[in-house]
Amino acid sequence: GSGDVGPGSDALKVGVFFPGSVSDTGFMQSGYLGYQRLEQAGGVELSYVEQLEASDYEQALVRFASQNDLVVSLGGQTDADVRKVAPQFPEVKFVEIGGPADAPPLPNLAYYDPQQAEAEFLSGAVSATVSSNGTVGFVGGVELPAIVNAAHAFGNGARFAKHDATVLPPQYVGDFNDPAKAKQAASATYGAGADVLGQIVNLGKQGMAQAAQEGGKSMVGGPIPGDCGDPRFVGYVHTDIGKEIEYAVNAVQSGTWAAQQVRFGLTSGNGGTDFVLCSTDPTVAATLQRAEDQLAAGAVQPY
Amino acid sequence: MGALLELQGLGKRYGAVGNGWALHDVTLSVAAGTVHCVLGENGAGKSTLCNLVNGGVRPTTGDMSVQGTAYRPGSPADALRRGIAMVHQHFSLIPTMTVRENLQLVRRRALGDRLDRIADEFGLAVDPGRRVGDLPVGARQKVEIVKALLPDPDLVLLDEPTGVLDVAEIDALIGTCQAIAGSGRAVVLVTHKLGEVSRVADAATVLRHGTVVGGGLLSEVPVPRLLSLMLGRDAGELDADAASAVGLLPGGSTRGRAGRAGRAGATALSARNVHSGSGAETALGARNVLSVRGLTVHHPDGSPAVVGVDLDLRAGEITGIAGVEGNGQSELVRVLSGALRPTAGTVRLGDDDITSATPAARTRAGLGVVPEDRHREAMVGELSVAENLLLAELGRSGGRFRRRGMLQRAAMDAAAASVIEDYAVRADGPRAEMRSLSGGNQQKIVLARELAIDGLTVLVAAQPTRGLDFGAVASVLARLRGAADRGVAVLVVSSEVGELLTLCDRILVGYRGRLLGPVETTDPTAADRVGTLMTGTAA
Amino acid sequence: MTTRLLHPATVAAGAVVAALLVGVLLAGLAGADPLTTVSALVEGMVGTPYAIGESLNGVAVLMLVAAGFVIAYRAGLVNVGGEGQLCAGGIAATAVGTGLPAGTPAVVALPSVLIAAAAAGFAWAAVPAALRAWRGTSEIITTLLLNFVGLALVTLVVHEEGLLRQPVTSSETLPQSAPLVDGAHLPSLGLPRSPATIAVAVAVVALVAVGIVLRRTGTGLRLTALGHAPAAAARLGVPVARTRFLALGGAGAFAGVAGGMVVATAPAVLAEGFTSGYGFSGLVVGLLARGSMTALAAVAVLLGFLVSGGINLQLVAGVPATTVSIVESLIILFIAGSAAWAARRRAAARRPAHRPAGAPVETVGATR
Amino acid sequence: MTLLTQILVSGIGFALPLLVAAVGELVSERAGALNLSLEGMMLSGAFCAVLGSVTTGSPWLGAVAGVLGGLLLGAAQALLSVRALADQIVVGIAANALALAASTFGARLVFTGGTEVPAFDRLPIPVLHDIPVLGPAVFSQTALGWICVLVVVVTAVLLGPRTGRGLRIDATGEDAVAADRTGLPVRRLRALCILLTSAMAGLAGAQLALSEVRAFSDNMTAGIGYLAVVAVIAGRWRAPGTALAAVLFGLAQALQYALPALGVAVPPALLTMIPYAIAVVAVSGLAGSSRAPSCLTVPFARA
Ligand SMILES: Nc1ncnc2c1ncn2[C@@H]1O[C@H](COP(=O)(O)OP(=O)(O)OP(=O)(O)O)[C@@H](O)[C@H]1O
Ligand SMILES: Nc1ncnc2c1ncn2[C@@H]1O[C@H](COP(=O)(O)OP(=O)(O)OP(=O)(O)O)[C@@H](O)[C@H]1O
Ligand SMILES: [Mg+2]
Ligand SMILES: [Mg+2]
Repeated sequence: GSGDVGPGSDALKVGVFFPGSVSDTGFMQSGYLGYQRLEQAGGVELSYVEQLEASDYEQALVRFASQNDLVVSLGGQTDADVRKVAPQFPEVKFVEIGGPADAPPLPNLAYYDPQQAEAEFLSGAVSATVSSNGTVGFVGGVELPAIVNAAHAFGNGARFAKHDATVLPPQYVGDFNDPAKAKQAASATYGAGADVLGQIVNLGKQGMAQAAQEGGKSMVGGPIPGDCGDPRFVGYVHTDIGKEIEYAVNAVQSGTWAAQQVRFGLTSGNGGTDFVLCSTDPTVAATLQRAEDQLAAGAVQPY
Repeated sequence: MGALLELQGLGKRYGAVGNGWALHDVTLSVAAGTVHCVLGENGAGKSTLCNLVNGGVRPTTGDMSVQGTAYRPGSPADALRRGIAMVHQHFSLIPTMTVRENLQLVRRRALGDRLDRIADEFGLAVDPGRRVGDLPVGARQKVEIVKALLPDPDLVLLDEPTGVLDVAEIDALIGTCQAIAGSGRAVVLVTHKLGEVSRVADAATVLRHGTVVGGGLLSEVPVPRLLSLMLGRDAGELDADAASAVGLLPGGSTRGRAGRAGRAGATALSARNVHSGSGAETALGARNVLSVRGLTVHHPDGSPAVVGVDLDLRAGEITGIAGVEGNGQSELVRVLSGALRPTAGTVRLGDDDITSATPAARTRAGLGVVPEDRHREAMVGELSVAENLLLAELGRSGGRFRRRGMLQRAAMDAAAASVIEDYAVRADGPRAEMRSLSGGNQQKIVLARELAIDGLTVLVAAQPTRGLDFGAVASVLARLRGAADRGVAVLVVSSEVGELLTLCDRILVGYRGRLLGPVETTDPTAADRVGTLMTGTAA
Repeated sequence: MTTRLLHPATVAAGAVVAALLVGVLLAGLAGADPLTTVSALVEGMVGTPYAIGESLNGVAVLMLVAAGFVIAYRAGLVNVGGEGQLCAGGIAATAVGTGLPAGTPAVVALPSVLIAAAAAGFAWAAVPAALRAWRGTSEIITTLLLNFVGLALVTLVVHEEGLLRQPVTSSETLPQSAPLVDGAHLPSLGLPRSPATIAVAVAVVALVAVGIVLRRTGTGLRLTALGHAPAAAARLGVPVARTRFLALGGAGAFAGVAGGMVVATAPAVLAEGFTSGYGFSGLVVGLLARGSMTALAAVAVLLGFLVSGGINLQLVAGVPATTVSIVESLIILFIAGSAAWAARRRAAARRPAHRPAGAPVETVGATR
Repeated sequence: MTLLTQILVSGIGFALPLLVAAVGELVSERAGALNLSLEGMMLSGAFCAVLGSVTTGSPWLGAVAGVLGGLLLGAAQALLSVRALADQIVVGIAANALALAASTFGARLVFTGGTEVPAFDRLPIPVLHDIPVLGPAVFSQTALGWICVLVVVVTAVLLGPRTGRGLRIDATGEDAVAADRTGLPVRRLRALCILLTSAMAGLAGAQLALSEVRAFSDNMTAGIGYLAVVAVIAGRWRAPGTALAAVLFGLAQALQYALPALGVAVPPALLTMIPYAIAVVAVSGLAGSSRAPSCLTVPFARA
């Protein structure tokens, strides 16, 4: 337990469940960054659990629910357990981040949907623009709905920027955190002609970056923005999962929490999606801006 | 010559067995240039003694010294470094490797030269290209000895090496021992056979129940005295079976069962031989209970092991199969026991074809088998004596040792205890682990089990007395004879011709996968005829 | 050193305490004080009926896998394939449990699901079992290999629509199965505020039954004989190949049922990772128990309850998840290492005191 | 680079660490010791290699640290399974869990932020490197990669089944009791083999981390260690077969990611099963004969 609030105070008690590792350089870590910001800000009593086997999800959720006012669970893999536990604790508010975007909320369960697809649309647009041969590709961790949609969005973004862009079929590594395989997947896609890759993998990124280095190619980083000094990266998508945890806490504190599907991203006004461009080429910046505007306006659909 | 090996108050204690001392306060000295025999009944502690000296087992008490300096081997490797090599009866060649590879494990440099020298010096030649697993037992034993000699040891320990050898091979071995001793080294030879002792030993030590009961230079302690020491009683009481078993009366003085039957009751051990008589035998003998036709078996490598063998066993008759090991006898027995599928041929028990029956079905049909490889095929060392005796019976429905599916331990113990008493088995009770018994006692249990099979009509016993002391040998032979007297057809496979001559009605000889003979044991020239057949002279 | 101090239970307890001490030390490194660490651990393990019930469900799975393991182990076979057999059981249970009509009563649904799971576990183990029984192929190797195939198979069936993936209604449909019909869900044991299901009862019954069969019946004796001396067992009437096949298949069936039970426990869907490493943990439990059913239950309870304790350690004391798994693996290593060591010391302790100094001790020849 | 070259390059890149670990494991298995802990040894090697490289600034010292990291776990495996007679499989499984947890723990302590990892660069062999297709794949390895190749060849030759050492190792694994009676130091031999295996696994981890991925990430071996054990089995306990299996597995994996680029869609899970299925067939005797060393996993103690 942490936060500078002593037990027994009437501060909001929040439990955050990361089924994966909070140092995965991806989805979970992005969420954990938000957790740490909340910790620094103070005023809430926070606790978290990370890295459990599937059979223990339920137990973790129940423990959170019996000690907190708000339980935030990350990742669609916890959906079945969250939907089971939430009804048993009607007075506790639940938020599931990254669950199915079409799942009906329960009276005390809200779904927050990080629009990774929107970010990948931007990523695709940037990739196609900086690509010297107009061929781009995408590497995803596991064939989950959110990732598949993001892969589509990446392709749509590429074609949005360059209508004749060649978008190679997406690669799914089968594991978000396997750098050796991710390197192979990236190498294969580079080998098939792509010179810029989009991605949603976590620790696998290390391998992809290595493939880019060896092939003299480039890629898009993210979801946590990194260093633009690294020539392999044309930019970083910034999907801020932490922002959604902060949003949940704020919503409960301010009494605006509602059991609903909440979208984060360009179209929602809730923010959480962004693109950090490393290229200084004004045409790239212009294309990115155009893509952002069109998305926000609803003129194009990411997928 | 000075003492090569000296043992001072050496003792080894195992937690579970009796008072626990397998060997107690043994003081002993082996001089260079001698062959030193270690004698004793089964379980007397001979192997333990060898293993202590060889570093395979650590002593509980006592000290050892080699050539005057303290010797405390932690492993066989240590022993080798101090110039001590051992030939074990089992498990020390890698069966999947060739002879050469096995020998290379000990020595690589100039192996060929060394082998040539060993062949010259000790008359031991081996075929380095053969896979050890494919060699007959006698040949393996030879490889073992060559392997022990490779590092040029000062002392060679031979733990019952003669059990699996034929007469000629034993002669060769004795020559080898003498050659080793003659070269200034020493041999410790464990054996049950006093005949061998008198031929080869310079000195002997007799163990009883783990302690030294006597011994010394053979010039001072003559062989009959050794015998009394082993027995713990006067050698004059020794009966003929036992005498032949220890190699004192080669070939047996009384030939054949007919001759033996005449003396029925003359010794305590054959007292069970009650209703025997040639008349009864002939009447029963008319009936063939087991017949084998055209039996052919191949080795895994495709070479033939048994070739078109026919065999008939008659009720109440004891048939022996003699022969040098590796002439198909083992395979024949394994086919009869159901452990091996023949390539061709049939086995009929009474009216039933049992060629492909399971061992369980054979047992039900009244066929008992005492397998050759006791440790692997005849007993489960980790189970108790009672369990080893009664396991097969539990399989049959409604055995008296099960109630509502549960084992009745008390009943099992009672049944086993009576067998233990009946057969005079030295064991820590029915629940003692089978492996804690000495070889002879294990063999008695196996025999008891097979003899107790319901409706036993045929008993096949392979090397039933191998490695047993003479007390045990006599008892085993008496049991076999008793079975025949009850009308069981008995087949005994043995490399001890003397034993077969005294035990059997007729003897067949295994030669290159065929059975030659038969030789009637009542025939005065039987011993010679068997000997001739063993060398392959067709009958 | 007295024999009592070397009793397996004492030694195991010592190993656990030692590992926990390391854990407290590591937790201290991460900034948690020892008292909080220990109280959080204990509170997490047995603090609430909920935690106990949840742990018991895990324990039940471990016990089932381990009990099956022990059966095969008695026959001289090492079943490393629990994970794959759990997968097979889970897949079969899902296939049946999602295929039944919605209103199927529990008396029909539950047995069908569990029997399907057992059959699938058996069938999955039957491949290595048959290879072992009739071709002599090492079952350690084949069962190990089939784990990876089983895990991949689960991935396959939950990703492919034609197989067990729930109906794909939108691009948001998760790659997992539809829930099993209500009747197929494992009923609760009925303890107040406890999620413990009848899996616990089933596991206890299975454990007792296996214990009785192995120790008090002819079947157990035959398995033991086979395990120690196959050729002699054949002589004693044991049908060797068939018994081996059934023993390993039986181990698979136990693991299969365990897999079925995992799936049939709410939320009752099949998803990637549902085995949660129970197959490997079950093997560890089976091996550490060294043939004793009491030890088996104790080790299963220990490992099962540690999970809850670990979660609470993270929650209350802020101890990293990694520390918890470090402690768990150390416990296993310490028990495994000290058990054999203690067995040797026990043998030595029975010897007279005047053993020559420095003379090491023997063990009774250990084979697998 | 053509797609074919790309497949070869990334297949061999993946195969090399696999090969080193597998050939090392082969030595132990021939001596009768099964190291399921190979995975943990590799991971520990990778972690220590990166740690060493980062702290000393020298990838060479990093590689040495990697070997030591592997040895650390090897010493535990040897101590427990050879000396204390603990079950090899239990020790292997627990050691893997330990290595995973400890390296993750360690990585969070020491690798915070995007630390630059001094790593190895490719050293193409002049001329040979220019051979079409094969050249870039085979004749362009890092210095550490060349050392790996050297170690594999030296191990396979010096400990081959025809050499004196090889014979002793085989004897120990085939019949430990007989080997002991022959005067071979069975336990010492086994312990040494395990240590050699672990050193090679550590080297494999270092190669993976310092040549392939050039970074450490949690659980970065992600099953390569198990795959190496499988390669030994599929290779039927002989070095050439093991090497062939390792290369095949690497290439198959690379091919898996090349297929989508070629427009072939096969469920990745199906492809994942392939190496294991091959290994099952290889040991089953359905195609030719093969036998594990008789004493594999059987501990040795004198009675
Ligand atoms: N490892 C052991 N554990 C317990 N008891 C043992 C062990 N080894 C031997 N013994 C016991 O020690 C005694 C001596 O055994 P040993 O093998 O030395 O006899 P032996 O004279 O060689 O007999 P045999 O002629 O049958 O080979 C026996 O009672 C045996 O049961
Ligand atoms: N682990 C054990 N527990 C109890 N008794 C044992 C054990 N191992 C061996 N024995 C006993 O020790 C004796 C010797 O065993 P074994 O059959 O190996 O002797 P051997 O054939 O004379 O020896 P070797 O093979 O060394 O020449 C046997 O009588 C057996 O009863
Ligand atoms: Mg002996
Ligand atoms: Mg003996």
